[in-house]
Amino acid sequence: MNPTSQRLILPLLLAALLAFPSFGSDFYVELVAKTLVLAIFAMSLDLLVGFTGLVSFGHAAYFGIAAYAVAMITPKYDPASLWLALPAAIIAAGLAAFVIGLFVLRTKGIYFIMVTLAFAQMVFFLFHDTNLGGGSDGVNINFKPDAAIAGWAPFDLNEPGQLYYFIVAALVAVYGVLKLVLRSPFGRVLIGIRSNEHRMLSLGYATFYYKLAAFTLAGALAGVAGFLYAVLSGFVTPELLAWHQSGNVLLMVILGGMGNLVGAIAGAFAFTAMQEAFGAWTKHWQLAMGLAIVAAVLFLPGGLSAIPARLKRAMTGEEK
Amino acid sequence: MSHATPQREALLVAEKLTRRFGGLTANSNVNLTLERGTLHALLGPNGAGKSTCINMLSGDLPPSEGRILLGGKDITGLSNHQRSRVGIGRSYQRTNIFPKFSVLENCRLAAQSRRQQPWRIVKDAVRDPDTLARAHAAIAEAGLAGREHRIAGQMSHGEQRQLEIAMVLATDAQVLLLDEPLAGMGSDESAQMVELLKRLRENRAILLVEHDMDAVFAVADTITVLVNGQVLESGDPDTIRKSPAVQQAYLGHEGADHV
Amino acid sequence: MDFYSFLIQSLNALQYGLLLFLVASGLTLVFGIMGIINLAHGSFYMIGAYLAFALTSLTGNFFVAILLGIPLALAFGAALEALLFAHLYKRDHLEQVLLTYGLILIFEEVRSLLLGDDVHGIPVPEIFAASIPLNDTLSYPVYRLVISAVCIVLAVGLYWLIQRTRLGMMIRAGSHDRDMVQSLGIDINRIYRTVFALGVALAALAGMLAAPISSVFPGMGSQVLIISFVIVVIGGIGSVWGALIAALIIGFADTFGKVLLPDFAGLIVYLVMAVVLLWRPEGILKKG
Amino acid sequence: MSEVLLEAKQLHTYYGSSHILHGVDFHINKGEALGLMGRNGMGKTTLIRSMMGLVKPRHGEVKVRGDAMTGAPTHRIARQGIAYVPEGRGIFPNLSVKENLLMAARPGVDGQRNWTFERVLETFPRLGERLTNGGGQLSGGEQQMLTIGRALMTNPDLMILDEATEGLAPLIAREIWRIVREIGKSGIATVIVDKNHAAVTSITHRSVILVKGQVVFDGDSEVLRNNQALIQQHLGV
Amino acid sequence: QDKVKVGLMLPYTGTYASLGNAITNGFKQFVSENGGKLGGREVEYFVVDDESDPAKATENAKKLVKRDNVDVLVGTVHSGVALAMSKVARENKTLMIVPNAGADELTGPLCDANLFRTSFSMWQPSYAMGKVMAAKGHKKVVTLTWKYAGGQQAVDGFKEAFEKGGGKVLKDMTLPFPNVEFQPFLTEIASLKPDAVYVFFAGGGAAKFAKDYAAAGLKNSIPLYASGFLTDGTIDAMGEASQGLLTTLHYGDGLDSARNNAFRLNYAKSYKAQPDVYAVQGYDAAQAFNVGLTAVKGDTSKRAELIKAMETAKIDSPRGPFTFSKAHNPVQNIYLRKVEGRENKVIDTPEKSLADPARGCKL
Ligand SMILES: Nc1ncnc2c1ncn2[C@@H]1O[C@H](COP(=O)(O)OP(=O)(O)OP(=O)(O)O)[C@@H](O)[C@H]1O
Ligand SMILES: Nc1ncnc2c1ncn2[C@@H]1O[C@H](COP(=O)(O)OP(=O)(O)OP(=O)(O)O)[C@@H](O)[C@H]1O
Ligand SMILES: [Mg+2]
Ligand SMILES: [Mg+2]
Repeated sequence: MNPTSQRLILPLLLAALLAFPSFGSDFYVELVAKTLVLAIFAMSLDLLVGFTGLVSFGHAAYFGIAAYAVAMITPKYDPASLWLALPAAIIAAGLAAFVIGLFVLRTKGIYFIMVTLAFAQMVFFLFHDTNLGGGSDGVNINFKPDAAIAGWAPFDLNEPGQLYYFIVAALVAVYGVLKLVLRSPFGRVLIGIRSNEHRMLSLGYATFYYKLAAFTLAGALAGVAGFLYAVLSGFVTPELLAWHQSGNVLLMVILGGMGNLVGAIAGAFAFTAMQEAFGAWTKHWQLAMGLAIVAAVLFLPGGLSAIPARLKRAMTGEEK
Repeated sequence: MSHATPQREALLVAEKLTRRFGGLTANSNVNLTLERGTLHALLGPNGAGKSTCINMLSGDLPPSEGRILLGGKDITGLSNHQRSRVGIGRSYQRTNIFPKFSVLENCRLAAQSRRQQPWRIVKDAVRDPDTLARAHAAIAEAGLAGREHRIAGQMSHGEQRQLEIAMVLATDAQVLLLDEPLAGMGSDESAQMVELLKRLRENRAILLVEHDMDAVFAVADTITVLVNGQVLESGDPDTIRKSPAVQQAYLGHEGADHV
Repeated sequence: MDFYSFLIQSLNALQYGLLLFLVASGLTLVFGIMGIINLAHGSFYMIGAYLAFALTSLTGNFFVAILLGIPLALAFGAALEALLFAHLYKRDHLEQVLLTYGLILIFEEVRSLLLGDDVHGIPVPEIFAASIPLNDTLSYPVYRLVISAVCIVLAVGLYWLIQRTRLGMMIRAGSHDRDMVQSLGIDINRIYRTVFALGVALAALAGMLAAPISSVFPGMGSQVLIISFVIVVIGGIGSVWGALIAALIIGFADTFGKVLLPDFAGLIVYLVMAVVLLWRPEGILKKG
Repeated sequence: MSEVLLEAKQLHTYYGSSHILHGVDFHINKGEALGLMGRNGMGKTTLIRSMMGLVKPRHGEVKVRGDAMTGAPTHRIARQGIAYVPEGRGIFPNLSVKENLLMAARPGVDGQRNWTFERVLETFPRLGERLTNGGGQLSGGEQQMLTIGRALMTNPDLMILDEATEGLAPLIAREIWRIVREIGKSGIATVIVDKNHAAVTSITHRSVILVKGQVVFDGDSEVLRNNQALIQQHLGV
Repeated sequence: QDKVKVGLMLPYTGTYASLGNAITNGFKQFVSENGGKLGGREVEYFVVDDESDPAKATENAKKLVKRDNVDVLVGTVHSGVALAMSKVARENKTLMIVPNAGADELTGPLCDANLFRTSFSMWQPSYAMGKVMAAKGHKKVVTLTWKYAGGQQAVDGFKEAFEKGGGKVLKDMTLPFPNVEFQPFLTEIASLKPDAVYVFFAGGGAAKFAKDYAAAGLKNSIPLYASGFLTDGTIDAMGEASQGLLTTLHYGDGLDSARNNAFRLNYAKSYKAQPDVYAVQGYDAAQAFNVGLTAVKGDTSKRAELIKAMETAKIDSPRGPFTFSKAHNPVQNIYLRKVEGRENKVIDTPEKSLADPARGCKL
């Protein structure tokens, strides 16, 4: 998507998101909210996959760790403070990413894909097989975090409408942070690493630390998504960290078109929309979804975010 | 060929560099001294170990033995990015650029490496006047002016070779290690490059690996000839040109023309 | 653990490792050599098992089923390559991931539509049905030994194909630079089609051979998928011996992990992978 | 002797929207040695890639031995006895030197097997010493020898050498010129792209100069060598 | 009157797909036997595939409860998913009927007025098995199951009765779900030499286990007992290895009663397949709901009366009549079954009207 059309389309999309609750039913508001959470998750992964060239197949670990952090911090019969739970979740996820990053970033390419998977699986089994977080049955979060500061509550996450806007705000914030990061010298280095890490090294960049910073940041942002997911669904299971989850978010990023934040958001929407539409339509929805994905790969190279450029080419009558 | 220099300060010194690959010794006991204001050419047949030598100096390969000093300080233990930061820049024999970026971005990244401020994430990278200026200057010097916005990977082979040089220039290194910078360049560009090299050596130390003898003899102050990883001979261009050993191992007989 | 049961457990580990190698062997070709990240590998394994089931019920003979199943799988693989994968080689590798993910969904559903969701079994063929007694209570099924033998034959065959034949050289060359291979007058498309078909057939063969001992059930593909990738990667991508060694390591880690550290059994395989890759970031045996 | 091996008529090639070749006519006869010259970025490589089927020309025609093969798959064109040594080498780093050579081995169009593994090693003894090394571990010049050797293993009737002497030591470069000449003598046609005009014009029969995707000179190499003004104008020395 | 909205949240893809289908078939069979109606109202189905994925459970349940506003939520097979569902149902005060998931908590600490179960609790069949094995004189036993809540609860129930009967468990072994490489455990069993083995497995893993057990030569030396899921729907896959296996469950194929025979005949006619325990549980879910709905003449707003009617009902199930316990779990017979041919033949009824202890339930 070229910058000018993005500048036009983005505010429109945001307006649509803001207006949506006035039209959609409760259920769809919640569904869109969930999709937005996944969009945040997908954007955080895109920072690694699309921009830094680090294909992480274990990104759900940080998402899940943040969700578990919320679950653990929330007392059984009381809400936790939002101002405690949110930073705690983000820090837990970021810290986990930092520590795991120290190890996994020593490998490259397909090996990197597999080591990230390995660490995520270890985290998965840690929650699944031990009683750390309720074992394979997961834990309920009985109360959503409380936004009160010294008795005054600016908003109430128990209100589905307010929770929705809270999530929209988070999406905008994460998008903004990523945009800033990507246009900064730091972000340029990441993009350079994706293109040719060896040359970055010989130009004098200590790429390991840049990658570690990106990995940690992506983990922390996945933590934002994990936090929101836990608050939204009120239920945390080890499945949140399973490799399917890592796979799904990776698929969203690829489907949307790697290296494009709006693409990641579009990927999240396309993915849930397909699940919803086909699920409502037929018992064999997975067949329909599979066919749709195969068709998308064959006929939409570069993912959804490549559509505008293709349209433009088609209109100006240029062939590839 | 020699030319007057204000100070002949030894910038980079390699002592007894040795590198083994399994049973093969690609460099053995190579001593080199690169002085500021001079251009030192490293010659040798294919597979003699010239690139290996550059790789050790640039930190891309650890030496098996020997040490490397920069301005008197031992830098043998520094990795390649650390060496770049202390002022050693290199170009590659096989083009090594960012193929998807524009020429400008390639050089801008190179220039940015001198002023890394990763924590300043609010700053817009492409708006840094200093870095930009340096990038543009490097592009112009390498003869790519006017092609700033071409995508590097979509340029011809020769143009990519020019970009390769522009990137080293943008890092503003004190020591330049150039691995066959002229390879693939046309005659015009080669001639320009020779001029550029003459200008560059004014206040830098340059190590040049090159098979283009016309160019080498036009710019080199000192020449070292490597054969089978060992220094065969080292001296000023005239001595080297006349050395029978060098002729036999590398140059072939002068006057055999180009054919 | 006394010495005797240690011995038997080692035998179990060895045998399990070999079985894992059997499943991973097709992946060594398709993923390790051709570089296609094929998530549908598990589905080909599942398809093989169901083929064996369907063909055995049809013909009444397991061996006939295998003889029929292999050409079917080859044809299926070739068709898939021609229709889908052939269009993707020049694209980002991750788009293959998306494609093969779609294929998993399709294969599972089609299987469910055609053959239902029931668990099926195939009897172990008569001549291999015996067991060798190990001690007074335990005996060892002959069929498992037969599978082990097949694995070893396959490993040798694959090694020979990849490392010693010109076809193998062309495949490896093609995974690096398709244009160059073509410029040498080699029809890389046909070679890739052949190899992909071979990979599918190997996965299917693994499914067919495993069917009598593992039974045939929905979701059996996804169970072996990740572990196969783990094996190919630990072994060092592109190395047949590496994969074999990795499969054995995983076999041992898993077997003894279950017995000695049951609480962490699930974690151990991945711990092994992480440790191996941190120790040797390119797998146990590198390319070549 | 004047049977046309490879021919391009009015080729127009684009990369995306940039128009690179503007109607190039080109041909090479059996047994002929031809120099293809031009400054950086003038379209030499693009012309070769278009004829090899590696990029599709948008207009124009490519004929091999008189048969139209525009847009035919590369391997079919190569199988007509055309060997291509690309610039930047294109060795397979994940194959050993020996494998790089063996994988390409093939009898020529007439079934001739003049070039064998042994003969290639004789020609490039340096390669013989590094047979088990990975292709990626070779020095730059060794890689260059390997690609030429590999092309010879296909027993071609036409060799296209794109910057074949780039990065070769003077002695070896001379050796390559000698081999090219020998190849020519044995009846193999050659298209040579090289920045060393003197060398190219002295060993080829005919020269072609490309400027901005158009042929500006097509004629006797002898003539070109003696016309310094022309060289100066189009190649810049 | 409007149609009554029935939400079916069951697995239609993945490992448990066949279970989800059987439950659906059973449910629909009752409805059609009942003239296409429940409580006198036409039925409209809302179906969601839960994929047995707990991570999606909350959202899927909300789909039915909030989007479709179903009158009753029926589901599901996977215990983890059922737990998440029950939370949504509780929060929204939706009537929910569990047609399979056996997690003890559903009718234990998490019991709820609006939550009924027409299947079993993990504890029930395994407790009965503990009693059976103790009675058979086995003293030392080894247990083996997948390491997840269902398996653990089954083993706990078994132990409770078995140890009460004077037996001793030598070793509890578990393997990660859904791992199916059993060989090391078989070796371990052979070296421990217990009098008998008790296991809990289901589906494809169950079939493989029975085959491996037989192939290792253990079947003839150490008797194998299990909860009935081991041999339900898997006999064909096990082949020879299944013959003679003893299991306990609240249903058996050959249960010879007029009610069961009629049910089986009808099912076979409609679906061209033999019904299994899952079909029965689905059938009974429809029956139970019908009882409640009929009592209020189809008026779902009279929730309290509807529940009251279900609580006091005697459900005429193909498995034999049952009532609901205080915690809304079936009080039912547990049968001892033996595999003969392709059937789970009922050979005994070790527990008559066994009620789950419902520990932790405050109803
Ligand atoms: N990574 C490696 N592993 C094994 N051998 C290597 C490796 N790198 C280089 N060599 C060998 O070391 C020798 C020296 O190589 P080097 O690249 O330094 O030569 P060079 O002098 O630069 O030659 P050229 O002029 O052809 O570029 C060569 O024979 C090469 O095959
Ligand atoms: N893949 C590509 N995409 C877009 N443009 C390209 C691509 N490859 C080459 N070009 C452009 O086409 C023009 C001709 O390139 P070509 O490689 O044919 O030149 P050349 O004559 O071989 O030059 P050199 O002597 O430098 O190798 C150049 O301007 C180059 O930038
Ligand atoms: Mg070199
Ligand atoms: Mg070129």
